Amino acid sequence: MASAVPESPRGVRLAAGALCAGFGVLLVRAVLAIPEDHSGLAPVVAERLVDSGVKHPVTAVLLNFRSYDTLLEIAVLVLATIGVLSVAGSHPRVWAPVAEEADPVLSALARLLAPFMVLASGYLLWAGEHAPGGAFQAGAVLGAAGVLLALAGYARPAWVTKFGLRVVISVGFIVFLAIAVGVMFLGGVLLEYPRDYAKALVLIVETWLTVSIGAILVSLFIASASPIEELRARTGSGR
Amino acid sequence: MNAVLMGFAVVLLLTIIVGLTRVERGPSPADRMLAAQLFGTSGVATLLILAQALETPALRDVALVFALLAAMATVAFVKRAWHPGPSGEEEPPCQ
Amino acid sequence: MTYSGYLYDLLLIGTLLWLAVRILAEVKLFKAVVLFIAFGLLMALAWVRLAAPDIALAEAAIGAGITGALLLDAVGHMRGRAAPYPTDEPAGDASAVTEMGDGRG
Amino acid sequence: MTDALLVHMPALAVVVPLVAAPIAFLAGARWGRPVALFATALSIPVAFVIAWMASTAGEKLRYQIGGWDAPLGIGLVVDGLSATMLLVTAVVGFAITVYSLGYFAEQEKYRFFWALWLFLLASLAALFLSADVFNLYVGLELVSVAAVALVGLSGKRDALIAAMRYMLAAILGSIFYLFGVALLYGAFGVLDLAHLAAVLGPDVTGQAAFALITIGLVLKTALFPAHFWLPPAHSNAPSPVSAVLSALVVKGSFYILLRLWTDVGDPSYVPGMGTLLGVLGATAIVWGSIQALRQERLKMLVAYSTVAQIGYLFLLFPLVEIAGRHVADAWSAGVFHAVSHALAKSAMFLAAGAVLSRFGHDRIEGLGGLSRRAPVTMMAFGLSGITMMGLPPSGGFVAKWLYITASIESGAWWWAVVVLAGGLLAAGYVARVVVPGFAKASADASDADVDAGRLPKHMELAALSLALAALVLGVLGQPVLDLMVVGDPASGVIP
Amino acid sequence: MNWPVIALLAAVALPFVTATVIFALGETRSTARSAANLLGAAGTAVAVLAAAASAWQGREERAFASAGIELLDIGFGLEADMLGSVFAVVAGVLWLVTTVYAIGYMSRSADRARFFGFFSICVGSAIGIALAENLITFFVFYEMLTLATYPLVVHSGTPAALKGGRTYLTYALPAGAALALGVVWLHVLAGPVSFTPGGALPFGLAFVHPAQLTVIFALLMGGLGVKAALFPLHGWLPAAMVAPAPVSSLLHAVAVVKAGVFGIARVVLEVYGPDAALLGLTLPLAALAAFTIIFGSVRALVQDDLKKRLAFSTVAQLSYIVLGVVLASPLAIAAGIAHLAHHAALKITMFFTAGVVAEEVGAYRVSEFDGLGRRMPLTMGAFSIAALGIVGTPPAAGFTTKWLLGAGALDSGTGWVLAVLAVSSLLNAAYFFPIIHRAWFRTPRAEWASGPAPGRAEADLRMVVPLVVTALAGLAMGLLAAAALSPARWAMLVAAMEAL
Amino acid sequence: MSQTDVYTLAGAALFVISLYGLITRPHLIHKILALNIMSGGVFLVFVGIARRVMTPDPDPLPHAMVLTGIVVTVSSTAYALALAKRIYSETGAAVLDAPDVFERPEAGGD
Amino acid sequence: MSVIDVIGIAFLVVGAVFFIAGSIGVVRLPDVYTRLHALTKADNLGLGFVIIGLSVWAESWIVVAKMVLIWGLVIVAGATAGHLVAESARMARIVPWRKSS
Repeated sequence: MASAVPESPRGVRLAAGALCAGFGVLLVRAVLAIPEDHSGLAPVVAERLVDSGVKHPVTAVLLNFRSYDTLLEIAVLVLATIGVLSVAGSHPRVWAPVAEEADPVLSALARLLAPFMVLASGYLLWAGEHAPGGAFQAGAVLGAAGVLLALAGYARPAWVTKFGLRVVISVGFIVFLAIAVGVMFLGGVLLEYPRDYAKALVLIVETWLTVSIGAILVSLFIASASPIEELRARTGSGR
Repeated sequence: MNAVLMGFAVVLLLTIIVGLTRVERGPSPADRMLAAQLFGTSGVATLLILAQALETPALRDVALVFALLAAMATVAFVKRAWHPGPSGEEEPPCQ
Repeated sequence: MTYSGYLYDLLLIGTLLWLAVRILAEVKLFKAVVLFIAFGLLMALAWVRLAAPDIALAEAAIGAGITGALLLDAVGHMRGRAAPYPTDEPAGDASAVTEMGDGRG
Repeated sequence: MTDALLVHMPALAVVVPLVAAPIAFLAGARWGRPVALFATALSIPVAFVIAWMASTAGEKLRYQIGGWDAPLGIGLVVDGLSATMLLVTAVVGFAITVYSLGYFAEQEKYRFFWALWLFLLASLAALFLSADVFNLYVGLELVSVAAVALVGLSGKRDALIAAMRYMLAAILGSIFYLFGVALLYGAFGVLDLAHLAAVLGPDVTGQAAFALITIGLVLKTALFPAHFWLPPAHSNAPSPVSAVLSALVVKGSFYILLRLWTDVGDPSYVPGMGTLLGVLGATAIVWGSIQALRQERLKMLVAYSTVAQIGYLFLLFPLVEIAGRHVADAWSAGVFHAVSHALAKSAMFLAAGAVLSRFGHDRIEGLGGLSRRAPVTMMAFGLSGITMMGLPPSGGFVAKWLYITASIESGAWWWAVVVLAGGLLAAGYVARVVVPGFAKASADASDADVDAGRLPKHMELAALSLALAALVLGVLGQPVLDLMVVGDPASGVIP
Repeated sequence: MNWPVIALLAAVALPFVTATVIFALGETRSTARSAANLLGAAGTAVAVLAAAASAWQGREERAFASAGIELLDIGFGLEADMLGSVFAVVAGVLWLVTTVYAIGYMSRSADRARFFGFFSICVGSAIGIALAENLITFFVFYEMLTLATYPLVVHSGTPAALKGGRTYLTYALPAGAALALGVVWLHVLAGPVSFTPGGALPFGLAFVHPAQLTVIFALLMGGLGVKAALFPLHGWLPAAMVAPAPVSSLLHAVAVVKAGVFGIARVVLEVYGPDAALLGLTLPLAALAAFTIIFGSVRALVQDDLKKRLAFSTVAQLSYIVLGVVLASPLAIAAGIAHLAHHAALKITMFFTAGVVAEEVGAYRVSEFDGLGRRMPLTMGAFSIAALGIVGTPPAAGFTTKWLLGAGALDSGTGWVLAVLAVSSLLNAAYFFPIIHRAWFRTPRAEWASGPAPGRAEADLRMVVPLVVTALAGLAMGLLAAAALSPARWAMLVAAMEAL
Repeated sequence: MSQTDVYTLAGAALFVISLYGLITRPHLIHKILALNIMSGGVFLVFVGIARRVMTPDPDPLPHAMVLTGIVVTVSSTAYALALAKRIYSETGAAVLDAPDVFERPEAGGD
Repeated sequence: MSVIDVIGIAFLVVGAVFFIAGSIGVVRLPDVYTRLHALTKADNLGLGFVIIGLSVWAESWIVVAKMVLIWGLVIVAGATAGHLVAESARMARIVPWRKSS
């Protein structure tokens, strides 16, 4: 263990301990002083829920009342994906296909589970309108399906920088933004859905977001995952 | 009724905590991963019980997601994280 | 709120805190990551207890699906060399290994 | 139609680069360039119109996104401060875009630059306009991720490590900020800044929230001693990125601090906080300058200069706390310094980037003959150096003038001493570059290569025009000074 | 806008415009550059003269032409008044002369675009200093001058030049900081300060804040004293002699150093006014100036390097002006202001000479001047005239100064100044006469004995003519001291106003 | 102490614990994990606050904010992990103060 | 407490016992291969009993169907995971435990 990373010096640890203890005291005081009876904005949300086009308050907040937050949040996601692509893309090595290595049991599992996951994703998307669920959760499940397929050897990392993938990654954001701006031409302000179309627009946005989030999560994994050859080359054994 | 169901939830939580000791003890990464796989099953059971106890049907969806993704970690582990050296060594320390 | 509910909450929180400490104190990366995956699961249970099924759903999907896979991949990427700092010794040299495992408990 | 368009200007300021960003992402390296050029050029008139709207209105304007009213919905706020910051963003953003056209000569490595760059500009605009504490969090994250990704773009070892360090600091800062937001919401039940200002009371939770938010933002602004991430990040990034990081990105988090401590609350909301920030600022001035004097690489020197210059921004908190807004306009001093530093520092980094391209390295000791080999660049560096020193007629001079006035008027003259000492130290580190620049070309650089690697003219001119803008700001800065106080309740009472 | 305002603005703006054009033309287009430079310098000369004329016409109601912009309550203003016009005309007209000289001097040098560009900025800043309407404008141009001079000092790029430049900055920048603090402090205390004959401080302020005003005065003098080369702040001036001759000539004999003394004059006469004496600030300053006179002269005596000797002479001569201004009697003030012009014409001649000699025959040291008069009669003739003028041989210009100063000192009851004058004159003679003696009466070196080669001028005429012109101007200032528009008469008028 | 209080305090505790871990643990994976736990702590505080209402259902706004926060955290975690792996590939160590194993490039960003 | 409740609780108890057994197995069994049994058999059975137990209270058949689906998915996941881990352990040359050693 001569080459081990040294533990932080004692002084740093002590200082960090003191700092954290101080924060601890501050935070406990602050947290306990939060009034018990606060109602926040819950009543306002409840009151306006009928205008939002959806029945589930969290979805209403996310995709209508504070949809601007969500728009920017998706931008963060797209941005992080571009970041990962740029970090991984300049990686000197290129992935080679690994399909022939696929474990039969694993690929059977992937083929069995993937359709279920897609279905579940659709279900969560649909459920989000009136119950917990929604674009992000649905997209996450979709993305998991993609990651599973990738792990089972069904993904070709070579396409991570292709145009098609870039389209899928950004399409949710683009549709969201297009609708956000588009409604401005209908006499509203940014992201102001006309009451009658609110439900439909939210659904369109959510659907495309689901697709994009799924694609993004898969890309995040594939683009940054190390090639299996590299792993094997380093250890000289393994599967 | 709720109290009884919560009691079962406590038991299941305890099984998870007991399982954590296997993660702690190892010794091989496979042992740790295996224990984590067990938490998934216990978690699903807990969620289903809580769905009943708290009368929140949405928790079954959570359980569904857990069930769907239960194998993910293990698969990722097998395909990506665990490729032991010739001697079957333990994973390296990070510090 | 029932006593079993209280017990559940306290157990859950206690485990969460203990896990947090263990994750950060753990020297073995892989172990830390597995503990973190368990942490994610317990966080999902905590969201459930706080009547936030939306968040539980997200935590389940993300924690079990993406974050776990990414972390495991990262750990796998970093464990080819036994020593965190490169040495002149060939990778996997026994001198740089602290713990040998043969599967025995 | 024109009226209708006018109403949407605040939204457009965000939307223009935000639309361009995914287009640039799809378009790839070659076509990303015209997209970025067009979008950043378009942002300038938008910013000017917003500034015009703010100054004609004379008060805060709001744009409620989604048509939902304030406590629930998210508002964009247009007042002097946000209009000023938008204006600076647009101008600096355009200049850096022009520079980048030459700098990133279609290298595959940098194919994602344009998308990241436009996302960064969009997120800065979103940040400067937002009137909602949680939305500010999302904006901050957007800025951070974009900035970090840009730092790591070159994929070089040092750049990657710098990006990582920056990333960790930025996320940590965001988490602190988010904790503060949680406490604010818990204590007051609103997220909108104006509503928050209305209900803000002396409350333990509120004070803790302010403290947490301040810590988070101090980390992101890289105020001493939380500056550790800045010099490596700003010096290892590609130069246009360094420019925008020092010019605008650190100002983004400072801007939120300013809003919070002078718009929502005031520096006395948490006792001692104003003084603490001021002391840290003063230390930053001295420490950053001394470090800048010791660096061996030009970009490190410029980066440490940023550490020092950030210190000046924070002097406004104690002065506003001591004197209040009306006695001495320390507030204007801080904002004006932010503006002029944005212009000058971006010029300086662009010049440093030109030096790097021209010389192939940026070791200070090897910069002999710079004035002959790249006279325009040298000029840009020198002129921006004048603003760093705070010498007339630069914008930095006006800022320092206001600071000194404020500190003498409020009897806290020691801040004036800090300001002047900082100027002298700045002269020291600027001279380290300028002096050898006038030396005869060093032995290894023969005059034969004077024309060998000539820089694209637009790159040098971009740097020079920013430096000149910083200089002219000192003489013709009155419109900016008038603009930035618009809609500020405390303004207009200068006796 | 009427013509005086146009002249005023043009006087300040033209040099900057010229600088921009020079930078834009770049290194290669030297003919166009020289043309632009000459054109700009000529235009500036006309403009300052016109501005001075407007001041002359409006001398009764002082503020004739003024223009400015406002930033907060920091007003940037320009104004052609009698006092400012003296300095403006000196700087503007001598720039034209120097430009001709410099084009000749620098004809084989590198980086000429940079040189002439910054030179123009320096002159513009000096004229801006002269015509500044208030302390803040003055300060702005003062700092611009500081910075723009630097590239000229280090022009040659040799290690010695860089060292000289560093010394210069080490003195000038802290001085700027002190000045800045003083200016802002005064602004806080007294509000905007417009230069006004008889003082600009609000009535009674000296009684309310005597301590603060004293500190401010010290800060201002500390800031201005560096350029004015007051002991102990003079160290940069000899070091800066590494600069090319035109720089030493115009800047280190005229523009930069005079900016310092001119600033002192402005502050003492037109900001503090009688309050300076009231607060007891004048006497220490006068004593310091007197000491500097003696000190500079003594140091000059022992220098063998001609430019160094001239530099120390400048140190001493500048303090004549300071001394005159602080003594606060009309005649003394007139002496100070007149010497501003007198010393400019005379000392620039001597620096020109030093440059020509160095360029033409490679002589830098006084000890190398043996018989140089034979080789370069015109040059050394002009030098001799200038030297005699500075020593104060009647009827040369220096004599006028000393006469007025002595009379003024008697008026103000400071008779000890006479002693200083006497000692200083002796010392002046002691360090200049040996040069004249060597040049004319020592056996020339062999190659010089026959004078300049037949059919050739003794040196590049672009250099010789200017120095002859300035020498003659210096001579005329002394001979025609009583004429209507002579510097001495002009200074008397100014002094009469200032001492109101 | 109510159930909510317990969870909120636990959130604060997680925040503090992982802050200590973040500062003292050198390995990047640890730092990334620490940040994740830290944001988990903040989310607990948020959701705890959402429960402090008179109505039976919790306040949906903090829930929405936490969901946004989770997405943001996932994004930055993914990017940070990609960076960490790249750093490991380049330097052979996943720490910030990696020693100079390879020739250090002459200049910084180009 | 109705008969239905008793039946439900009884099944839950059985399920819980299996879970406990599984956990004890994971902790106590000697090597990775034997511990896999605890995972794949005990826990999946336990989950099955829990689901049967919960089904008695289910408000609709859809809920029951969902729970059964979940059970199925968990079984598949457990089986696959067990196989993969065992395979990996074999590749890693982890020696199976024998009584003699």
